[in-house]
Amino acid sequence: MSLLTVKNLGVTFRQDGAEIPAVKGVSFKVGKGETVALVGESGSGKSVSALSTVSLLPESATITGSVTYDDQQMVGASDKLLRKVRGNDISFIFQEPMTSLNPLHTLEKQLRESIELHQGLEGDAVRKRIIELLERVGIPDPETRIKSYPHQLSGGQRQRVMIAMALANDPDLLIADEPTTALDVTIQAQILDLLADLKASEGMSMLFITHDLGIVRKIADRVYVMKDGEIVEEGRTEELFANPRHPYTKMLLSAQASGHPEPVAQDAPEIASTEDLRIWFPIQRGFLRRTVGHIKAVNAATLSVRAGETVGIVGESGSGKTTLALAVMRLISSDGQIVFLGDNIQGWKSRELRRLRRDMQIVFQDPYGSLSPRMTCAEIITEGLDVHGIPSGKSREELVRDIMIEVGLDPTTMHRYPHEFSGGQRQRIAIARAMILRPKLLVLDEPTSALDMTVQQQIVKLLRDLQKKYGLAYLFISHDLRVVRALAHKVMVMKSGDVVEQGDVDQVFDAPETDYTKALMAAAFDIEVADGASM
Amino acid sequence: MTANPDTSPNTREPAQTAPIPTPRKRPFLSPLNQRRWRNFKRNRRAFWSLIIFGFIFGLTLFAEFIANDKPILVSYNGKLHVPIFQFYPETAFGGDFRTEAVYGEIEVQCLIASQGSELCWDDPTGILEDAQDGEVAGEPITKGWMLWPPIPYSYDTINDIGTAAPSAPDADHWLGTDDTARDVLARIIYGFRLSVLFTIIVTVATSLVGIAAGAVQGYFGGWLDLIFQRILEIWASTPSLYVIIILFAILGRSFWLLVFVTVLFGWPALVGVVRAEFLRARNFEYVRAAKALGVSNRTIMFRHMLPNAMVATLTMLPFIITGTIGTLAALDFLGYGLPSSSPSLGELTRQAKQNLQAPWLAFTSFVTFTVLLSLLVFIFEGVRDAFDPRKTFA
Amino acid sequence: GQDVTESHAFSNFGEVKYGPDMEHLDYVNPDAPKGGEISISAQGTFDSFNNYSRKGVSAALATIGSESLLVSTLDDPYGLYCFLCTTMEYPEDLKWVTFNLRDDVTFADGTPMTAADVEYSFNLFLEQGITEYRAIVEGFIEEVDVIDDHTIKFTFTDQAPIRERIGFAGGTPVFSQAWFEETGTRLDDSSNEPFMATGAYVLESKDFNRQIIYARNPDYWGSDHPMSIGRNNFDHIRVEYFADSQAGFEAFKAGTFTYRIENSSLIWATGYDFPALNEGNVIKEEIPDGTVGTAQSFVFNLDRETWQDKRVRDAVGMMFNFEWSNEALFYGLYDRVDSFWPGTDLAATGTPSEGEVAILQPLVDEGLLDASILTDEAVMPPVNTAEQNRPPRSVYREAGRLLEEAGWTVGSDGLRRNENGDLLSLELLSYAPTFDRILNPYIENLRLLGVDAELNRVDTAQYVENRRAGDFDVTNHSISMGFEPGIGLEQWFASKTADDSSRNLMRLRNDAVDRIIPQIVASETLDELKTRTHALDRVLRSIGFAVPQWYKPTHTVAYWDMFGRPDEIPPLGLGYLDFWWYDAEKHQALKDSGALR
Amino acid sequence: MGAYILRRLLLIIPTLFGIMVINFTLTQFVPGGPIEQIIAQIEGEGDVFGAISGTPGDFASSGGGNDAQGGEYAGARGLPPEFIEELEREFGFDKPPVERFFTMIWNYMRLDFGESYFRSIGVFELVAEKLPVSITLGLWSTLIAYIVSIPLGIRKAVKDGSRFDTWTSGLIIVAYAIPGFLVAILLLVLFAGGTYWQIFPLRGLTSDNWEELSVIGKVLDYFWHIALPVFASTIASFATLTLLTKNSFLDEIKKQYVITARAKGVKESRVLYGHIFRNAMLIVIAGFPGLFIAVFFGGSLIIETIFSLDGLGRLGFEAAVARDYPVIFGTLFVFGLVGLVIGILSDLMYVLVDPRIDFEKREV
Ligand SMILES: Nc1ncnc2c1ncn2[C@@H]1O[C@H](COP(=O)(O)OP(=O)(O)OP(=O)(O)O)[C@@H](O)[C@H]1O
Ligand SMILES: Nc1ncnc2c1ncn2[C@@H]1O[C@H](COP(=O)(O)OP(=O)(O)OP(=O)(O)O)[C@@H](O)[C@H]1O
Ligand SMILES: [Mg+2]
Ligand SMILES: [Mg+2]
Repeated sequence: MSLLTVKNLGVTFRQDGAEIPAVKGVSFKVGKGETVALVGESGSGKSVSALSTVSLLPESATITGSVTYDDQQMVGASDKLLRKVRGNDISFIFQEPMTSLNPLHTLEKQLRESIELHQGLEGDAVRKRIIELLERVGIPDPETRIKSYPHQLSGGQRQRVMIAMALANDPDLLIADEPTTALDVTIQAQILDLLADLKASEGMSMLFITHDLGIVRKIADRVYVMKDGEIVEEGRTEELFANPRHPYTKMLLSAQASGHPEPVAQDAPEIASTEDLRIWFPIQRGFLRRTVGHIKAVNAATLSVRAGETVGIVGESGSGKTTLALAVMRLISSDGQIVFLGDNIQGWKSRELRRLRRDMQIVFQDPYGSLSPRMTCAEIITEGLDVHGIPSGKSREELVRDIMIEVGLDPTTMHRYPHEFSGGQRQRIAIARAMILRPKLLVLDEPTSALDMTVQQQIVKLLRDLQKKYGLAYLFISHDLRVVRALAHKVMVMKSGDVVEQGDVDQVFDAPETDYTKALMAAAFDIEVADGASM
Repeated sequence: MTANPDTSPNTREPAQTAPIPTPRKRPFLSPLNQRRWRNFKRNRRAFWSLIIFGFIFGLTLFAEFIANDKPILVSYNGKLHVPIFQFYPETAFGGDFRTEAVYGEIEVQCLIASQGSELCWDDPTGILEDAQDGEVAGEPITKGWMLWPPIPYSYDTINDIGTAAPSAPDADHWLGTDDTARDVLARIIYGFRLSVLFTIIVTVATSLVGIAAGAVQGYFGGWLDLIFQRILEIWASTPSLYVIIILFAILGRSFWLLVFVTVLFGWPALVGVVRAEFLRARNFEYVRAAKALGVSNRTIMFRHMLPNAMVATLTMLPFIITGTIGTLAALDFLGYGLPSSSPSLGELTRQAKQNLQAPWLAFTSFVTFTVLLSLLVFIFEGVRDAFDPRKTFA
Repeated sequence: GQDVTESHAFSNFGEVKYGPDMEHLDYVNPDAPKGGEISISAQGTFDSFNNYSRKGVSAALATIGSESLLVSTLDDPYGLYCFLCTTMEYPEDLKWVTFNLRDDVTFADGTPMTAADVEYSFNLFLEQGITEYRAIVEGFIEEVDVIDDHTIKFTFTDQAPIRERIGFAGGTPVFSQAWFEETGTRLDDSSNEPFMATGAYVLESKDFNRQIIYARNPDYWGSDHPMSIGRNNFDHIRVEYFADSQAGFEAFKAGTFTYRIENSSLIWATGYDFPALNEGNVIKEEIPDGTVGTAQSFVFNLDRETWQDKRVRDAVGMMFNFEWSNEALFYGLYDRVDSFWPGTDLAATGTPSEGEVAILQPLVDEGLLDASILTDEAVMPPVNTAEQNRPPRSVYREAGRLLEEAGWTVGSDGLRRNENGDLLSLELLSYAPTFDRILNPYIENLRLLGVDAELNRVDTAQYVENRRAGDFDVTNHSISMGFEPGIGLEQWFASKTADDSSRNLMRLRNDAVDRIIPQIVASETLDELKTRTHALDRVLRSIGFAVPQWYKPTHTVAYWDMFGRPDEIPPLGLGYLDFWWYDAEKHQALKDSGALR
Repeated sequence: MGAYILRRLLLIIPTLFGIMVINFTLTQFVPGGPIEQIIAQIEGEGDVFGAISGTPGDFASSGGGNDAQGGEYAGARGLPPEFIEELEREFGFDKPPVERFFTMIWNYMRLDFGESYFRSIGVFELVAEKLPVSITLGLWSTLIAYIVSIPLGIRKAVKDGSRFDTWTSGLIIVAYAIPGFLVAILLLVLFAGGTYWQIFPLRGLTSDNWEELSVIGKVLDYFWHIALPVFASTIASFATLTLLTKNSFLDEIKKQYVITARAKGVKESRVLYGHIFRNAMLIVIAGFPGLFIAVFFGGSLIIETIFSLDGLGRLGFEAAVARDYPVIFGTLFVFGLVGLVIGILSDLMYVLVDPRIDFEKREV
């Protein structure tokens, strides 16, 4: 007997007068205690299908077809019923954890609300439960962290808060939309274990949307493959992996970040370097916001990147990768030396920096947040050109079209607003925005986390091509070690603000020195082994 | 791994969307603004409000042709005269005053009709009738005529109403007259124009200054904010009434002076709101992203932050506009406004209060205010919607 | 060596109306019933009961409880009668005056009044009175002697104007010295209660900015005084405060207070249409007012060259259409001001009488006046049409002719300039927004004449400053004369005050006027006074420094039908708080019908 | 933050000084001063409220109503020049402005705010005297405005574009468009006057017999009195707040975190008030401290006048027009000080509402 049955679901968006179909007659089922994976192309309608199950789509969406949960029709159901089901029976983990938390509520408040709402706990009991939950999802030092606001957390930490929130009420059905994209492999493994535990102990069902086929293979009972708003193939995990029928599935399964970067020229000039870069965030308490301590996000980071070189930064979630990247870009204040193109730019005025910006670009970890909500895709992409001048030869429109095609976006959507895209599409807009300037240094903060394998491969190829062509230097932050391996010349491993290991990619991957790196590699390896069959 | 992942997005849904807008012909509005304009139009209420407002305001721009105590065209002695634009002494029509002809006067009307017949002094009414057939007292004349505006009174015409002012609406004065025997409709027409112009100028100026000041303070913070805020505080506790009195005493009462003073004291109103929004928005990720792009501070403020910090401002705007009319009205009410002969809505409300026995005054001012305000509120609602990326219309 | 007169009354011109053995005033009803309450309203606020200080806003009727040695009556503008005194003694040259005080006068607290109190009060005003009072009268008095408990003598300096001496000495209110000393009250500070005095009414209760009730003192010493018979009839006088005139009127309609003196022509003409009035419960009356009307006028600033030409002034004057204004703006309620003593027998009429000629002839001979004044009728304001604001063509022709003569010709823009090319511009200075509706039509008319006229309305303080500085062309001026013109005329019309007087706003410097004023001051008989005043009025009007406006010759009152009054109201006052009385039956009827609560 | 607050507190001193300098300088240039005001009063032209309270000037010169008044006393004899000199001495205008200014500042530093030129009452007492009226009007009308506007605005945001939205918009706009004093005067005539329904009292805050009333009676009496003025001063205030609330909500209501909240199964009202409110209403919430003083020290000149209430609105206008400088400076000083402190509080509120906010300089 199935818990969630989706029949012939169709979703269209009204947008500027036109009706845009996003999901076209999708049917799938999630049985009790079953884990179902929804995989597919980025922008194929996975998130939309998931959201439509409990009517969480924006008003501009029209839903047709039927969704039954526990024999209750959810399409067009009353608010009361939906409310009862949401959060309690069906829990959600959203794709973009960075923007899905209420920015003005502390962690405690966000979690407390769910718990109080559905469990009737009160006071200290709630607090205990919150801390327990945070511990289980691997947030270090939950007692102090509980008072933090979302913007004070790293991407992975936010995602884990999201997960904790979803699990707080022991839901019957967990709909997880790419729940582990921002997590390093060790934590990812911990979370997957936790989910497996819950599944075993509470009989929780799961609808799992992901691009990570390794995870699918590890936890899913059945798999649906989506493309262009339709389900093109479904089947039991092993069967499907073993013998995919639809060409897209085949392509998806075979896609794999692979290859190796071009070696860097011996005389390649150094583009950027840092020395003993330190970023500490003050912990402020009370009405007067007295500083009671510091979160040591980055201690003494020293790195160097040359033209045509990619430095991968990997490490535990919350270890300071993003912070370091932002500091290198001079977007947050830091102590220590930052050299860019030979100048120590630490302490430069923003006006002076502006000149350099053309040559240093960043793709943010939170693509949604980094796109101005009232600007269209085209505007966002061309803005850099406006600032730094358009290369002659092509019109602006053409440039936008080209770059959109390059990153795998449909150029007809260029006049849409950011919220009208899927998570992966937004990520590609952010990449396009940075790439169109052909900067000398590009910082990429988890640029492929929301992309399916095929697109991911395309992006990797693009990055590599551009690097070859223009000698770009990349700082590449990722949890996906395979991509790092495929792209990076050097790797830097971070843990709790410290750089624990640094070196050539092969050396670090093949012969890690520190325990942490070893553990990290092992965790990655572990999964690798599990799906090694297809390799 | 398939051969060409590059093309896969392109092969998707090929029929679903319109062809890519070709860059050949640059449209007048950018595609985004076209989208906004379409959104605006789809809000029927806002769209119609804009049309009505435009119509009314456009009409009042030609107030001189709608309500005037001078004719639009005069034909005298076969020649055309345009009194609205030009000064004609009475002598130009065969009269004896070298001051401006009073076209409403029966003698002058007679003179014009009868090609300046001397007989007009004795029996203007009779000669006026006599002249209709093209001759006066047997002698042929070039018959003259006058083309009057639909309302033959200007805002400052003192009318002969036969009773005590204010007089009730009647066939001659559709909205009655005010307490100085001036036609209320004419005053409303001119008053609407005056108020709206005043308001538009003041609002544009105050919003520009206020938003810019608030934006700069909120965006940069630090000492700039600290010092600027203090200056604002000092400014805010300056009694505007005194400044008005001083300036009036030195420069005399005038429209532009009042505009100046209102702007002078009006702009801090928006500063606080905009500053707060900017203090908040400057921490947003997309602002950081813009910075990373190397966008200049000014552009960040106005392209990225302002549209997102505009809710309050945009909501406030219709009220700032009507508030400005209100300020003008209040100043008139207290006697520190425009000269009392000016057609001001404030003066009308003051009269309404003073003359409760003449409800048409209160009614007229109330209806005028309501119409004006509703139109503005609806228009700005539409503007807000047009700029709201998430707003969709069926 | 001089004859000393002892008398119960005094008049500068000999005769007084009431003899020493009068029984009661002619205009009162000696049998008027006592009792009941009359209530009136006041606008604004109050925070003090001291009417004699600049500090604080004084309450309405704050001085109702105070009396002075001498009183005047409402039917005799010239007589002063002993009230707190039995008689007064004075020599022929009025060098001094002695008052023989009554011995039965008591203050409201029961203590007797003595000459010491009179002296104390008098000095109080000299020491603590407001500046403008002190500055003038300080030099008038040589000494004050308390001869005994009930006799007091005032000796005047020579500079004290003869005709004002006795009134000045006997007119000061008398307060209790003991009370002042006990309470430490000062005359130049605000006070929370009325000063202890001898009058018939005392403060019963007060509620700041809301209400005041005065009650009749049952032990009033003067109940049987002939001057008091038939007066002070109400047991209570209540004053209700309203900040807004409309609110006040509404309260009257609702019966919150019962007696209203209407001061708005608009309300008088249009507002009196409410149930209580229509059912006859409220009476609305116009009662003739015999006082000297205020000669409210537009006056020219004669210091400015433009306005020194009488032709220009006359032409500007013709443009004011009183007839239309009265019809269209005032509901026809006003009379035209045609003299500086409008509505009285002090106004000059027709051609000059013999007496007048006698005064004017020498001035004509000296060339100070035009001979035509001896034969022409007294100047009357031009009459316009009531049909339209714009004066008839004939008036325009005449005014235009005068201006052309004076050298102001119309240019191609329809405005007048003189040969130097200066525009004939006129700035009308005003402070009252309510006047705009009257001034704007006038301005319109002037503009049609080719005068570049403009209304400049400023706030009061600025208005006074501009006026004092002579910074105006024309402004509004309330010229108010009395029945007994005297030295005060100098403040209004004499050359010597032209430079800084708040009264001689027009900056009148006219030798003929300067010569007539002393004659008026020196008048010894009433006839003399009148003739000379006629002559002055005639001369002033012929100068044409003012465009006369209007005055109201009646009292406009409305009251709930519960009061009685004598059929004849005396010319000099309405006396509604004084000799009107309360009619209990009518009041009961109103209550019974539910009209009043 | 602590340093910031300290900086702000210290800056109060120069700011206040600046306020006083500007205003003092200004008054040096205003045409006409208290002396002119006194002259005007003496000459019978001193009614500074003519324009508002509507004393129609045209009958004023009739000699009717001043029986038993000491009319002869003041100014009946014209004003001699000595008089003006003496007044100048009295007001201290014979001293040079700079000296006067520093005397004033010195006095203020000792918390001596002087007395009104025209009343022997200290500035503080004067303000205290007017406070009950101002607080009553301010408190109730703001309270009502907020209680009505915020839920209404939220509801309108939720039902954006519906019939409900349209007609409520119409209603609040109409309410806003009627000039407040017209409402006031109409209410007065209709419900308190003698022509129509005499339901409410005409003036004041309490009845004459307030002292004798029971507690409930007192409360009832109070509300009975303030009903009309509060209504008149509230009616226009719904529009801005409601629409501000609505639009701010519209901006937030579709954001991702709202969907999160919904996904938790949170009740709609909690979504609106618990989640969106704080995000949407930064300005409104942070405006509370400012509002607070507006409530206490605000005044509505015209409404106060019409309902014969004696509040700060009238005081301020009267003082300005009458050139009562001690009152003007004193109130400016006191309100200025309070305003500055409230300004600090309101900035702290920002931080409290949105912890991401700081006031630091942004250069990096
Ligand atoms: N509000 C909207 N208006 C218009 N189109 C939308 C809107 N939201 C999503 N879409 C479109 O619907 C399609 C499906 O989006 P959805 O978010 O479900 O993709 P997805 O499968 O989750 O992709 P990803 O893996 O990148 O998250 C996309 O093409 C997207 O552009
Ligand atoms: N504004 C801030 N205030 C306080 N602490 C912060 C702030 N930003 C980040 N931190 C903390 O600094 C540490 C490093 O965060 P950072 O975002 O650099 O991690 P990360 O390595 O990018 O992690 P992830 O892989 O999860 O994105 C985290 O513990 C985070 O909580
Ligand atoms: Mg998605
Ligand atoms: Mg990160």
